[in-house]
Amino acid sequence: MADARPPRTKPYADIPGTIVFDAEQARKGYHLNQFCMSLMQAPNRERFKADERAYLDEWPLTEDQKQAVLERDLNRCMQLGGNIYFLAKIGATDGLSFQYMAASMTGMTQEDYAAMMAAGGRSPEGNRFTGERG
Amino acid sequence: MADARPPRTKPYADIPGTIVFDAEQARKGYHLNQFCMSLMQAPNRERFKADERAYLDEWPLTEDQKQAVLERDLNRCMQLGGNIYFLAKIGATDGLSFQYMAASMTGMTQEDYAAMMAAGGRSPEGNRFTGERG
Amino acid sequence: MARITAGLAVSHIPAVGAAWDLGKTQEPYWKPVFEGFEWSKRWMAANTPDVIVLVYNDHANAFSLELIPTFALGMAERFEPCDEGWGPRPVPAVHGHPQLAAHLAESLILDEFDLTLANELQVDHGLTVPLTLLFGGPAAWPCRVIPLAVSVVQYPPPTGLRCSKLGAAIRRAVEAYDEDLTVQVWGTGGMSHQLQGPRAGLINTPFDTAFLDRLSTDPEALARTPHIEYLREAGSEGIELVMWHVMRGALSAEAREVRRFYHVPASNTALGHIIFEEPDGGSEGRDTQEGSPR
Amino acid sequence: MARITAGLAVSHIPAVGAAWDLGKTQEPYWKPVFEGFEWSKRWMAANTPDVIVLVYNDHANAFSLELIPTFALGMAERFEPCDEGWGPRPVPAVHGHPQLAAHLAESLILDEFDLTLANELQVDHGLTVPLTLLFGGPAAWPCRVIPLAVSVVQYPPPTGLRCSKLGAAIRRAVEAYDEDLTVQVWGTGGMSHQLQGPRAGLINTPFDTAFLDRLSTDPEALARTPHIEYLREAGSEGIELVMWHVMRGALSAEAREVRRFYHVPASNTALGHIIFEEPDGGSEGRDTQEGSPR
Ligand SMILES: [Fe+3]
Ligand SMILES: [Fe+3]
Repeated sequence: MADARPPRTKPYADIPGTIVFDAEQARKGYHLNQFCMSLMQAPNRERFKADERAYLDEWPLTEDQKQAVLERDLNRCMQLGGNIYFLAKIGATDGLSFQYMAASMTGMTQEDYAAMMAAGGRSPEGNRFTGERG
Repeated sequence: MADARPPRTKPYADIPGTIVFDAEQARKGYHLNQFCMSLMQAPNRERFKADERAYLDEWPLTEDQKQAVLERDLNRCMQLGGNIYFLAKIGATDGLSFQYMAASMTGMTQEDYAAMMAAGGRSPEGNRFTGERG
Repeated sequence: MARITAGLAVSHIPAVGAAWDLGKTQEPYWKPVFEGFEWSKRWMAANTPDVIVLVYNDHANAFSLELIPTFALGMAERFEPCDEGWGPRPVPAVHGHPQLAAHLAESLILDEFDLTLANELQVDHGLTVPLTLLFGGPAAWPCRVIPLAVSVVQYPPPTGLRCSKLGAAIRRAVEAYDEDLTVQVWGTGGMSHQLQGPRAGLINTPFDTAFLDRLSTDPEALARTPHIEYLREAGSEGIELVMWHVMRGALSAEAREVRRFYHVPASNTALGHIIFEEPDGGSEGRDTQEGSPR
Repeated sequence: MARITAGLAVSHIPAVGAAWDLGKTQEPYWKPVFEGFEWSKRWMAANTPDVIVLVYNDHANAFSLELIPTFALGMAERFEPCDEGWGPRPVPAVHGHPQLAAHLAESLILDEFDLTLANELQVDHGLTVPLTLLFGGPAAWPCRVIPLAVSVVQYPPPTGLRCSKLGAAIRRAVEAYDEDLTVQVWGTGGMSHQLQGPRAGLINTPFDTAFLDRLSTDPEALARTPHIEYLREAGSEGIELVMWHVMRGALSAEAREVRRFYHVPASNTALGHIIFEEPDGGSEGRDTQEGSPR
């Protein structure tokens, strides 16, 4: 019933390359994020590493969410309701730095991403509105 | 350091026979109330019933608090920071009705208390201010 | 657009729930209580909304002292009844309305209410006893319910005025929701009662009566009642009455009282109940059968 | 009576905490960051208050999505650092001030702020990194700290204006506390950064600079900045800047900026820092040694 309603217009929908973690996303991603939170405990990390699929199957996630986790596709995880602070627990489990994860979402190599940050970061110019770079 | 400060005057200090569960009481009674909350779980109720003193000793309560619980002195428990909704879990563990507990705090028999309630309850007349009945 | 069609308030006495659950409604002690809700149950059947925003408080069941939210909004799809120490009440699970709840959360936070969002929440007698009194014992509750838990166990609860403002903000949020839903707001708890100490058993019928009268005719001034007056006059647990102001604050100036019921004794508490209808909202889709409420 | 003597704001970048913990402060990448706090550390040593009300946010460490409080006030005697997945930071536990916290809780709730009271709370880098930057690595933190956790992970956070009003209410509450205590309010988080998606790495120095300028000279208007502007200009995580308004709102109109520091790069974030002193408060008990801050 409730889901038949068309999505509301969000004022932040036109920010490029950005998914705002609002109540709608939080609802979609509730179990995905709680799964990530479970990785704060060492025994859970071990079980996840031993058999990722089996551990994921213990959670009421959609198949798309499970695939996105298995593929470490953080952008897809966020589309499906994940939040970056929660998703970062997967990277921590993998022993990866946050910079690696950040780079992976931008499609840059970690080296290029690090160089961009060292040079002052990504400019807001051309990055404020979807399509402003034509 | 913080405890050297004299207690603030509370506007509700002059209500007879009443302890308002404010932040100061909540701080005093934090572990006492959390102990009560633990009795929501059946295994904890069993352990408490098997050896009350031993179970109480697992909690960072003052000796006064432990004695008040052992004696089922609910008024004293409240003076020491207990809140009635939490303390009621002790009565539930004992298999007692809430009416029994309420009567026990008033010093009335359960029969007399029940009769008072059936007759319309305790009147506010003479029960608004400490000492108003002279 | 969604709209608020009615509001009601009702005490949420646990013994009343137990009396229902144990089939004691015809016993002399309980009979007048349940008879007092016969009219209201017919009214509810004829005016069942799509969603109830149900304002209640938890009684050391879902919330311990670890984290005490002043206002916690239930965001989930489903809320199970708590085990309060004697097993969960044998009543249906409560189905929420996550999409309206998400809208309320966003609106209310941007409207300067500092909500706590509860994505997991078990509900105690504070929420389920009112449902029993108004709906009886159906296999499933006939509408969605969004729980709104108010902190009243630890002093201070939010002020009556704050509660009334929250009600008004809920109304604004509901009216901005772009789906055609009917919504009721319920306030629960009270009336006069004290469950603790040598003064336990306090009942103040004149206070309760005046509260009901003024809730009907003078709600803005009534919402300014200071906490000390509830504590002194209505007993330490009578302060639950602040939750009724959320309901009243959600109604328009045109809402009118259509039902009132007051009964003593009910366990340790004075049982109070009142229904307000909005002039437009309540009339749509009303059952017009003989004998049913206007 | 208690009084607010100063306020400061500082980003709470986790990598800065890690750099300190791993002894990397002299490495070329981190040296300018820690040098930027040398003046501030001397100022802090000379102006250590009795209590800091430290406004920060948790990052999916102490709070999951189960219960999301907009404002959670730390009531406890002691707050341990969280294990954020790599073991807890090797820093001292934080000692609270339960009595002042209780007073703040009562005052703020009666003043219509819908707090969540946290009697158990572990604190993450959002709270501990600012302490490291301002105090270095002592065996025990030199003053009490009352954590005030703000919801900024799920949209919407409280508005900047609401945060500013909360700061003003904290000031009123502190000034009504009848013990002679000096209190600072710290705002943390920000400045521009985005940690997610193809736009990760966004840094907007002109926005940050203007924010620092206006925080100093035009804070009331700045507090009205809508959320969309933070999201678009300062990145999705830049919205943490709303927490700085709590600090600024707690200061008087006479407070003046005494220190500012801004540095890029620091991990994925623009590091910003500013200190305001109250004209009267800050001067008492000040160390007047040569070389120490005015
Ligand atoms: Fe209640
Ligand atoms: Fe942060």
